[in-house]
Amino acid sequence: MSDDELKDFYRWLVTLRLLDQRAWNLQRQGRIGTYPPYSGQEACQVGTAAALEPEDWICASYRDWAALAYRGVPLSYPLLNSMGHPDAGKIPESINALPVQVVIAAQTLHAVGLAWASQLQNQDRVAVAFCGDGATSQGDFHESLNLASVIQAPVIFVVQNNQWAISMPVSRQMHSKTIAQKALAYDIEGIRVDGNDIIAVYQTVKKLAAQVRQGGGPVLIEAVTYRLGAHTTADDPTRYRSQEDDRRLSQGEPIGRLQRYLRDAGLMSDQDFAAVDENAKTKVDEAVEAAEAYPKSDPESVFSHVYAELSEPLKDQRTAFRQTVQPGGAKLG
Amino acid sequence: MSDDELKDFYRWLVTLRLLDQRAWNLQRQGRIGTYPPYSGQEACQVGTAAALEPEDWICASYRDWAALAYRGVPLSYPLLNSMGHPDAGKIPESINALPVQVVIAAQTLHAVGLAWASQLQNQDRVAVAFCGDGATSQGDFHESLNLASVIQAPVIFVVQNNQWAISMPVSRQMHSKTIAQKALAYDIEGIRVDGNDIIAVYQTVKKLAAQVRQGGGPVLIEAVTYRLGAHTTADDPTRYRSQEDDRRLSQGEPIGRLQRYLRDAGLMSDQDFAAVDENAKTKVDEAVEAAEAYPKSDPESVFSHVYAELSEPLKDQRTAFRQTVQPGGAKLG
Amino acid sequence: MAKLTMIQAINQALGIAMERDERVMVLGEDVGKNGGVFRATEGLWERFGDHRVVDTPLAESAIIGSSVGLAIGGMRPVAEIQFFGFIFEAMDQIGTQASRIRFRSQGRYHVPLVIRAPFGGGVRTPEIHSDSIEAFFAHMPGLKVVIPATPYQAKGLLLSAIQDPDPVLFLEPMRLYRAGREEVPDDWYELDLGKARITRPGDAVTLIAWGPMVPVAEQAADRAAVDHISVEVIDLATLNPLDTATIITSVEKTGRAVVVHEAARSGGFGAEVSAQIQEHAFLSLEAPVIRVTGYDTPFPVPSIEDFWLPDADRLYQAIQAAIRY
Amino acid sequence: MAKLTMIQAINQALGIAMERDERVMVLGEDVGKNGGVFRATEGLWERFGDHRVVDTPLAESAIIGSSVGLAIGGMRPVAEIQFFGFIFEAMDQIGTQASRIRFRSQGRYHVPLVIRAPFGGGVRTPEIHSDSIEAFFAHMPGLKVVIPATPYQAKGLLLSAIQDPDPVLFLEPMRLYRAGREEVPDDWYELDLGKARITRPGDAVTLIAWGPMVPVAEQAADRAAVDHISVEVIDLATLNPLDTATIITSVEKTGRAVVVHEAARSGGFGAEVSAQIQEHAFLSLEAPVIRVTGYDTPFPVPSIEDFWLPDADRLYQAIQAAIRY
Ligand SMILES: Cc1ncc(C[n+]2csc(CCOP(=O)(O)OP(=O)(O)O)c2C)c(N)n1
Ligand SMILES: Cc1ncc(C[n+]2csc(CCOP(=O)(O)OP(=O)(O)O)c2C)c(N)n1
Ligand SMILES: [Mg+2]
Ligand SMILES: [Mg+2]
Repeated sequence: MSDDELKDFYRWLVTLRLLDQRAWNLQRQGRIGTYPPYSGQEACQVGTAAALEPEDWICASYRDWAALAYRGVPLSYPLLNSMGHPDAGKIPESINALPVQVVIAAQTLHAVGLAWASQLQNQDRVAVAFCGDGATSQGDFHESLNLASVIQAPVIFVVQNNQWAISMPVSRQMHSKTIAQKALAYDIEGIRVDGNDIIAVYQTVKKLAAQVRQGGGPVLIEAVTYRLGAHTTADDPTRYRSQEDDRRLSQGEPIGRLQRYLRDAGLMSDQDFAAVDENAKTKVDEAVEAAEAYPKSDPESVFSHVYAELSEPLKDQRTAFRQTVQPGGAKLG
Repeated sequence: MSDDELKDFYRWLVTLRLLDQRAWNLQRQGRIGTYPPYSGQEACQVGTAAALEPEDWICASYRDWAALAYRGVPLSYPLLNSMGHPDAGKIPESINALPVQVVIAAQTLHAVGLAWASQLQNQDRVAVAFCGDGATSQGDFHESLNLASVIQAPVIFVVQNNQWAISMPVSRQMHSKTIAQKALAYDIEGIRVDGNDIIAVYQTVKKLAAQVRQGGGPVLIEAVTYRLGAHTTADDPTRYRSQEDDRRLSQGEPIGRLQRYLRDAGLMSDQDFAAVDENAKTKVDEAVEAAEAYPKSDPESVFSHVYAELSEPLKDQRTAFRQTVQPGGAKLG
Repeated sequence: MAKLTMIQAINQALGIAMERDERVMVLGEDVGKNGGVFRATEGLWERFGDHRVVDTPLAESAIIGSSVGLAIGGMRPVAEIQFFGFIFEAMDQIGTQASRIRFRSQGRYHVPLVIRAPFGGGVRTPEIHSDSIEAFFAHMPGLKVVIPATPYQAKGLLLSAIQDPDPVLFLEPMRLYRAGREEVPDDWYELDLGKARITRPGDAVTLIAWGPMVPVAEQAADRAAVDHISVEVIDLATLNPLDTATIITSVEKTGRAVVVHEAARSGGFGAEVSAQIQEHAFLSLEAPVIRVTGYDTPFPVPSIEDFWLPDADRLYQAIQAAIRY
Repeated sequence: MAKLTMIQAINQALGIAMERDERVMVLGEDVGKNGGVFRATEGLWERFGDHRVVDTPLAESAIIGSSVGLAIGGMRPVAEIQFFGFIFEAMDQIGTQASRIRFRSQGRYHVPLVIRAPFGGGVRTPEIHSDSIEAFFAHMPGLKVVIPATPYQAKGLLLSAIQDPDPVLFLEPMRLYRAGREEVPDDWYELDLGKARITRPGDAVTLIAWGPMVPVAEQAADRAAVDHISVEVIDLATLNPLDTATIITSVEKTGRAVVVHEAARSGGFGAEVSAQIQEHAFLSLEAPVIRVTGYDTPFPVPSIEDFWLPDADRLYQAIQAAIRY
């Protein structure tokens, strides 16, 4: 990796971390709704996203905004999403990524299908399925890995093992010592990587993506990381994890690490770091502004994307709906 | 194993094989409906069932009548089942087994629950989940193994790898070379056993059942066998498997093998074998007779076991139903 | 034009859809070499190869979930669920995924997926193989539900379903697969989704059915005709979107309606039809809408199913009851 | 007797059920140390230990499937599905297993299982967390479906559900968890399953609701009262088995009925209620049964849900429409 690439990573991580923290605060101020912070997992997400080709697919869960952002989804989207705006699902046309999805592990099968479609159409695209440690318990996770292995689909499963599924530690989720070893059940390659080390994540995914793209079959990556914050703004982790453990595990977080590396290698100075912080602040301010200035959604739009064409019954329902809503969007009554 | 036990096994296998063949013929004669033959898999099923304690649980699929029969379910039950008689599901009170179940892999979770219940109530019971190679692709299979491993439930998963799931060869079902290795995903013990060798199956299950009973956690057994016949009477295997392969794989079938062993060891003579055949014929004749003489089910019984008590709506529906059926059970109209 | 059974018509539709559009592919359990347990996909594997006719592992959620990805990725998957009762395993991928991708992505993505499944009773299957649970799917916004009742209908509706940009559940009445033959054009033709079909005109009672109950309804209508009761039989063909107009026009004329389905009574789709009739044709109704349905029990074992399933007798009695009310 | 919120009443019910019967256990995601994401199981893990209050892996099919085994094996599992929308993952274990074991085994086995799930809108959740899909379950013979609308109801119905020998789906309206307090006896008491409850007597219009829509219905009734329209509000409390008698008696008196639910309109349980009313009270009806429901779209994002959900206005208008018909 070039020095510039590393510095760029740093800029991304810092910006994304700040965005995440800002989102948390916005929720606390009542300006956005429930929000699932990704702090601590930026390296897994950005490292993976950066290692892909532009046309590759990403299938994300609710916590994977850092990956989407790196791919080009505006920074305002996670905020819009927590503001309950429908457009947060409208991934810009130029980006091959599915909107975030909350049903645990369901997106892993979509990734298999997308990879399969690429295979059938000789598109050379790889699909990445992000999911969490908790997701490995779901039937869909298993069905994904099995199907992908049988058809040798070009999928990379990236499990972010952040140690927790809400209040459930990994040890209650599985009896196996690692997630990577689950690859053995499917005779595919399984790798455990330090998910807090963006260079390791990037290089692992880079290498595996090439291999997968060349028809080497699916791979399973366990990126070991730590969820620095709560599960969501509605969660209180002090109920179930000790401050002690928390302190210990937080130390490995990816930004401090990359910063130390950059400093030790003489690549960035304190001044540079301050500039990055400054720049991040600007970008995050802009994102907040963009989200808050984003046009309100027309309530009636709820009918617009159920089917390609509005069916007769839905037309009637929309007419009835209109009678309950004022033109400006306020509720009648 | 004692000589007598081996001879008893032989008697069971021969009787069950004959029953299976008779069932096939009865279907062809239109005397019973669709039937799923277990020929070739008797050793897996009887060997396993024999290695259990009387109170242990068995959770069977549609093809596991040999296991149930060995546990004491009357030989007439598989016939009654294919005659569409509801009582085929009524496992006699003395036997801890669930009725056969067709939704692939669903029963594996019931086995986990039963084992768990035993654990919680200190009953020292082990639960056996039978399923097929095809069943390993289902989400429920994975969720079973994972949950069982986490709670260290006393379950034995017996996967009868009969090489086929209807027309799908194992190689299309999974990319892994074995099923046993799937245990590695859960850090539980996985064992591959020759499922056509009843002694091997028996001894393997015996040993593992003891271990499981003592709290050693769940185990996965892959019993490698071969489905000698069609998937069911509605299936035509010549569409998808070659006579060549079929001939080769049929050779390992369990009865011939046990017979050769008994003969070579001088334990049974041709006369003894003939006597076993004779006895089997009698038993199977009796089973057919019992099934055909079994009182017809009262159509109205369809309302009897929906809930413990008939709800008001169901009472009304039963009244309406009665008006469409003659007292003798014939349809009015 | 040849006289085809329904299963042949379906097979032919799949064949010409695959010929015409490279993106169309068939996937499911035993759909390849074996040609499907009912032979719906017979010969397709030989014609189109194993990239387009794919035997999947035994996992319904994987079949539908990967189809969602295939569809978004530019293919036009036609997925087979071997028996409708096994669709329970794929409920999440249908109910929260396939049917909501367009909505979730605000139109950026859509899922042109057809899910085919044989369904219904009368053919003496083991447990779970005969269930009629179409009502679940008619209650899933974003999904269409189509049910043919004849070979001609089956082919035309299936081709439309494959052309449709949104996910369509296509339910095939098992007992009609080989129950009769009908002239079916050799070529491509489409029948509009969302349109009901009057199969017998009449003016005294409207009898509403779909799938396996359509011939039963016609039988009952024939019997009523002998008694000079003129029954109009409507085959809904699509449950969602429902062709309310055809139903209401008929009931406004007849003033009486009977709706029939195999599914359990409570919460069955008959309730929706009944509710809509009384909403839209209240003043025309001379009698309550009568539902003739399966009972609120699991689908019974084969020795009991003939007693349990709605038949022409029960329908005829309902017609009489509607008339005499 | 103390004034409790619904979530407290549920928590108390679980506690005394576990105290009284060793076989009762609670399992699900985050139900242990965390006390459940809504705190329904708060304190139980501390009181009863981790054998009886079990955090399961994140797998709904496993939760229900293993509960089926637990129940057959002599336990009385109370399983939590964290949000109703995730029950899609367990559909098979509910629809073909829990609900059919008694039938399949002809009474040899039964499944005393309670499945608790928070449901409904109005609380600004992410996608899939607010779905009202109760209609699916009211169409599953062998299962009971119970929905409390007040703290007192919640405790009594939950205790009955836990006592019931058959599987019960117990749906808890999220937005009523902490919406108000009610006097709830400290001890054990049971409320009959399968009995509707008249929460406001009236004689001009019958308004039928369940769960989260009950207070909305009461609000609408209050508003109507100002206009001297006397509305009888029925809380169904149990959808299966349905208390048809209470509904019909009321409609025979009022001649008019409005039924309300959050769920999508087509195929919602309102259709069943409507169908039954016109079946059994046809001659009493002065106006069609009106349904006020969610629309046939996926549940909308938070910024739109207030527009989408049925509210007292829409109900009031429906009451007016019924009166003026
Ligand atoms: C099928 C399903 N069940 C339950 C939930 C509720 N839920 C949301 S997130 C979560 C934990 C997920 O843990 P993990 O997969 O490790 O991802 P993480 O939240 O740690 O990123 C749960 C139980 C859900 N969204 N989907
Ligand atoms: C969930 C589900 N999907 C599909 C089927 C239809 N089906 C019945 S048996 C079978 C193959 C099962 O193969 P395997 O698990 O190897 O068991 P075997 O029949 O070989 O004993 C299939 C696909 C089913 N019963 N359940
Ligand atoms: Mg996690
Ligand atoms: Mg097999």
